[in-house]
Amino acid sequence: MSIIEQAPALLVIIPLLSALLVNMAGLINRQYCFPFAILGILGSFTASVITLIQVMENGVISYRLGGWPPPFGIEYVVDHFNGLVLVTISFVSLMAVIFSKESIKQELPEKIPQFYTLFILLVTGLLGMTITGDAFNLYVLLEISALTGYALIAMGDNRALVASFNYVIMGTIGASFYLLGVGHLYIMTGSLNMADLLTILPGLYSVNAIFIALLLILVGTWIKMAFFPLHGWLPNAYTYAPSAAGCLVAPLVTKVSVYIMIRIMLSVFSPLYVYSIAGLSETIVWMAVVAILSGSILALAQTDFRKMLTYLIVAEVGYMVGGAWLASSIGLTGAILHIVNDALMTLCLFLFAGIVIYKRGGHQLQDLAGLYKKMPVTMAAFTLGALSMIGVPPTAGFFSKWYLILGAIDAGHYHFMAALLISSLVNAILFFKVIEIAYFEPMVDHHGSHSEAVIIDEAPLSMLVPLIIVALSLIIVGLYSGDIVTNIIHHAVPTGLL
Amino acid sequence: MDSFFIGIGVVLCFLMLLTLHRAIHGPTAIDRIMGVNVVGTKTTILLVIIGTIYHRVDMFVDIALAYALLNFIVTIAASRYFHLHKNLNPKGYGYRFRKEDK
Amino acid sequence: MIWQLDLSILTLIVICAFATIMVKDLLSAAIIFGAYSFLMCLLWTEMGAVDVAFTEASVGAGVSTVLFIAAIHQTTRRVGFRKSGRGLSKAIGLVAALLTGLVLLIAETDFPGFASPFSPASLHLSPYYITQTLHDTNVPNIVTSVLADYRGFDTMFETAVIFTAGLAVIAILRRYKKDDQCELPEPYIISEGYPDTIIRFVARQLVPFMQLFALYVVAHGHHSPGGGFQGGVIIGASFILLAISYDTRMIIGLMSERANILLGNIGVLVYAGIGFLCLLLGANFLDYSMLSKVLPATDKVMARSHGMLGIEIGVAIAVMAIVISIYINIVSCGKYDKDV
Amino acid sequence: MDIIVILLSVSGLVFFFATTVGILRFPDFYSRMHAAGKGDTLSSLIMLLALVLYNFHEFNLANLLVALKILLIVVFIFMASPTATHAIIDAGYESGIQPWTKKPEEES
Amino acid sequence: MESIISSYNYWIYILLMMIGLYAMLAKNNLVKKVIGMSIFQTAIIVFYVSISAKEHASIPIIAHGSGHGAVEAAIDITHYANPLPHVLMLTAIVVSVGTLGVALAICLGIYRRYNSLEEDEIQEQLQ
Repeated sequence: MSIIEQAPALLVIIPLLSALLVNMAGLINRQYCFPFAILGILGSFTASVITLIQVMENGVISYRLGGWPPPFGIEYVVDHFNGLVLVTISFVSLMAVIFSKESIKQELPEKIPQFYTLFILLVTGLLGMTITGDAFNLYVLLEISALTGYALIAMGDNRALVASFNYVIMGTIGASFYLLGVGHLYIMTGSLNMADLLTILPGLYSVNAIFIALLLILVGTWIKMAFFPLHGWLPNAYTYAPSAAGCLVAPLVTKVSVYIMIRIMLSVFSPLYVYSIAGLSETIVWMAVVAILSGSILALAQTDFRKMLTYLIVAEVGYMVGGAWLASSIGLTGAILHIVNDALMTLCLFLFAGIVIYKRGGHQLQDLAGLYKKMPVTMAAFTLGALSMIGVPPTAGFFSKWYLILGAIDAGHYHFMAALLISSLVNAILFFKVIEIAYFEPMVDHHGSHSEAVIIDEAPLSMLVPLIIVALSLIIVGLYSGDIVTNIIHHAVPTGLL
Repeated sequence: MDSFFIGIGVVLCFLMLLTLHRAIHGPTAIDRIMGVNVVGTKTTILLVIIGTIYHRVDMFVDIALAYALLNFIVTIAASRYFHLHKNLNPKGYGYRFRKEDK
Repeated sequence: MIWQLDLSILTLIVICAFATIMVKDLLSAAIIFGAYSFLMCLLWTEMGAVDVAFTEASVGAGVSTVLFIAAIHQTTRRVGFRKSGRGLSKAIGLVAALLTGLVLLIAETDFPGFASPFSPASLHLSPYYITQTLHDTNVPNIVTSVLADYRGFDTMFETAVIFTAGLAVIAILRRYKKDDQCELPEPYIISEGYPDTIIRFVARQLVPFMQLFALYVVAHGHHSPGGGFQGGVIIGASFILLAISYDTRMIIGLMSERANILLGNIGVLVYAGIGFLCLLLGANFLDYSMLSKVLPATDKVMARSHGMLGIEIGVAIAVMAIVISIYINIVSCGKYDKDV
Repeated sequence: MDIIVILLSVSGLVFFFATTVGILRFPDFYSRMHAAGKGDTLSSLIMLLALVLYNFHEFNLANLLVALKILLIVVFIFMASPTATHAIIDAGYESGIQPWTKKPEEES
Repeated sequence: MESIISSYNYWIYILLMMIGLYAMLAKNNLVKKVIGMSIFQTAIIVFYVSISAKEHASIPIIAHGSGHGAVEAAIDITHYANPLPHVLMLTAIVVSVGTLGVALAICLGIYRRYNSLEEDEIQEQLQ
C-alpha cells in the first residue's frame, strides 16, 4: 500500500485533522492558526491533484473505507468528473484561505481559531460530498458543509444573522428533502451505494416512487444551489457574510450542489431514465431559462456590488442546471466545464469584492469609484474576471458558454440559447457599468468614519497574489479548455446521449 | 400474558392521552410542565412493558433507566424559568409573562 | 413492532405535534415538544429501534428541550399576535406542505407494506449485517457494529457534525469582553444557583449515578443499546443538571471553555486518529482489523471490536464536551467567562 | 405468580387512572399537582414491581440483574419524581399564579 | 384494517412532515420555526425507522448464546429488525441536534440585536 493509493482518503482526512490542529493551535496562540490551515488545504490540494492524475492514468479509482466491500461499507469513487471538481474545490479553497489572512484579521480578530476551523471543515465537507460514492454519506457531509456555512455566514455583520437564519431553515429543508429522496430509493431498492443503485434501479423505472425520489432529490439540491424560484436565501446570506467566508462559500457551495445533482442524475439514475423516461428535461430547461433571465435582471437592479454578484450566481446556476438537463452530451460537457469556470470566476469577483471591503469598508457600487487609478493591478484582475463572466473569448467563461450554446442548438432548445445570449448581454451591461464607475467617477468617501486616515492603494500582497493567480488561471483554463474537455470531461460524459 | 401486557400498554397510552389534554390545554405553563412530567413517568413504565412484550427486557431497561434519570432535568429547567423570571423590574421579561398569564 | 401500541402512540404524536405548533406561548411549546420527544422514544422502542430510542431519550430529555428552555430564558416567551400581511408566507407554507404531502402520498402507494419481512430493504443489505456481525466483528449489537465499523466513516463525520455545531455556536454567540457591542440591556443571566436545598441535594445524589451509568452505556454498547453518543449526552446532561440546580459558574469552573474545546478536539481526534493509525499500519482508513498488529493478544476480529470501543470513547468525549459547551453558551448568551 | 402480576399491574393501572382523573378534574394547580405527584409515584412503583416479578420467573444472574435494574428505576423515580413535584409547586408558588393564595410575592 | 395498519406509519410521517414544513415556512416566530424544523426532521426519522420494522422481528441485537468462536447457530434474518435504517437515523438525530443548537444560537443573536423574535418586526427594523 503506497501513500498514493491512499490519496482519496487523505484528501478528506488531511483537512479534517488539520481543522482539529488549527483549533488546538488556536487555544495556544491565534497566530498559529493560519499556517496550519494553509498546510491542511495544501495537503488536500496535493492529494487531489495526485488523485486526478491517477484517474487519468488508470481510470476510475474505488477506495473502500474500513476495508468493507462496496454495497456493505462506504466507498469512495473517483472518476474523471469528480476528480476535476475535487481539484477545483481544493484550488479555490487554497486561494481563499491565503486571501483570508488579512481580511479576517480586520473583520473578526477575536474569532480567528473558530473561523479557520469552520473554514477547513467546510472544505472537508465539500470534498467529501464530491468524492463519496454513497448516497447517505453524502447527506452527512452535506450537513457538515451546511452547518459550517451557517456559522461562517452568521459571523458577518448584523444583517448576516437574519440571512443566516433563513439559510438554516431553507438549508434544512433542502437537506431533508435529499434525505427523504434517498429514503425513497432505499425503501424501494434496499441499497445506499450509488453504483449498486444504478444496477438495481432499471427494473423499477416504471414505479412512481422512484420518480418521486428523483423529484425530492432534485428539489433538495435545487434549494441548496439556489435554483431560481428557491433562491430566496442566497443573496442576503452571501452579501452579508464576512468577506473571507464569502470567498469560500460563494464559489463552491452552489457548484458542489450542481455537481451532486449531475452525479445523482448520471450515476444513480441513468441518463436513459433521467432524460427520456422521467420526461422532465423540457420543463427544467424552461425553468433554467427563467432562472437565468430573472437572475440577470435582478442583478441589474442592484446598487450593492456584492449583492449584484450573488444574483449573478443565481443566473449562473441556471446555466449549469439547464446545461445538465439539455439531454445532449455537448450541453453536459458545457455544464461540467462551467462548474469549474464559474467557481474560478466567482472566486475572482468575490476576492475583488473582499479587497474593496478591506480597503473601502463597504460594498456598494459607489465604493468602487475611482479605484482604477489607485489600485491598477487589482482592477486589472477584476476586469479579467468580468470579461470571463461576460464570456469574452480568451477567458474561460467563453468556452463553457460556447459548449452550452452548442448543446442548446444540438438539443433544439433555442430558448435556452436565447437566454444565454441575453444573459451575456446583461452581464456586459452590468460589468461595463461597474468598470465605468470605477474608471471615470471620482472617489467619494461616504463612510465618514475613516475619511482621511486610510490611504487607498494596492491591497497587501497576501490578498493580491491569490487574486492575480485566479485571474491568470481564468485565462489558462480558457486556453487549455480544449485539453480539459478531451482528456477529462470527455470521459465523464456518458456516451450515447442524444 | 403478552396480550395482557399489550392491553396494559394501550390503556396507558389512553391515560397518556388524557394527561396530554392537561399538558396541551392546561391553563398555565406550569400545568403543562406537570402534565409532561406525568407523561414522562408513564413513558418509563411503558418502555419496560414494551421490553417485556419483546421478551428482551434486559435491553430495554437501560433506556428506561436513562429516562428515570433524565426526565428530571426538563422539569427542573422549566420550573427554574419561573424562579428566575418572577422578580424582574417591570421592564424586564417576567413582567411580560405575568401580564399575559392573567 | 406491536401494531396496537403503534397506532395509539402515532396518534398521540400527531396531537402533540399539532399542539406544539398551535400553542401561543414559546415555553409551553417547548414543554409540549418535550412530551413529543418522549412519545417519539416510545415509538422507536415499539418498532424495535432501541438504539434510536436511546438516543432520542438522552437527547430529547437531556439536551434539546433544555436547549429550547435555555434559549427562551434568554429571549422571550411571547409569540406576537399576528398583524395582517403574513398571508403570503402562510399561503406559501400551506401550498408547499400540501404539495409535499400529496407527492409523498402518491409515492406511498408503491411502498411495500409496512413491516413486511419481504420488502427490498429487508432483503438486500441487512441480511449480510445480521448474519455476519458476530463473525466479522464479534459484536452482538448489530447497530453498533454497522455504526462503528461497516459504516464507521459516517459516524466519524457525525462526530465532526457535533464538533462543528459546538464551534458554530461559539462562533455565532460568543462575546468576548473587549468587543462586546451590545446595544440592549443584558438578558437575564441565570448563573446564580437554584435557591433550594432539596433540589440541590437530589441533584447532587443523582449526578454520580448518571455519570456512572453513562460510562456503563459507553462500555456496554457492544452488547446492549447505547454507545458513545448516548453516553456522552448523558454525561453532558449530568453537567447541565448541575448547572441548573447549582450554578453555571461552577460548571464553568469545572469545564472551562478551553477545556471544552480541547476535549471536543480530542474526541474527534481519537476517532480520526484510530482511523489514521489503521492507514499508517497499511490498511485502508478505519480498517480496524489492522490494529491487531498493535494491540497485544488480539486477532483481527477482536481488533475490530476493540477499535470500535476506542472510537466510542472518542465519540463520548467529544459529545460530552460539545453538549456542555453549547448549553453554557446558550444559557449565558455567549458570556462563557467566570464572571457571568 | 401470574395472578399476582396481573393483580399488581391492574391495581397500578387503577392508581394511574385515579391520577389522571385527579389531573383532569381538580380545580386548581396545587390540588392537581398533589394528585400527579402522589399517584404517579405510587402507581409506577406498583407497576414496576409487577414487571420485576414477571421478569424474575426464573432465578439466574441475568434475570437478577434485570430485576435489580428495574428496582434501580424505582429508586430513581422515588428520588426524582417528588423532587420534580417540589420544584414545580415551588415554581408555581414563586411565580404567584394563584391569586387566592397569599398575595404574590412583592417584586424586589 | 390491514390496509390501515400497513400504511398508518407512512401517513403519519407525511402528516408530521406537512406540519413541520408549514411551521417552518409560515410561522412568524423564529423559535416556532426551529420547533417546526425539529418536527420536520423527526418526521423523516419516523419514515426511516418504519422501513426497518419487520413483523414478528425482535430488536437488532443478537441474543446470547452465539458468541465468538462458538458454533455459529444459524441466525434467522427474519428474527431481527433491519439495523441499517437505525444506524442512519442515529446520524440523523445527531445532525438534527447540531442544527438545533446552531439555529437557537442564531435566534439568540438575532434577539440581542433586534429585541424581537418575530420575523415581521425584524424585517421592519431592517428597512
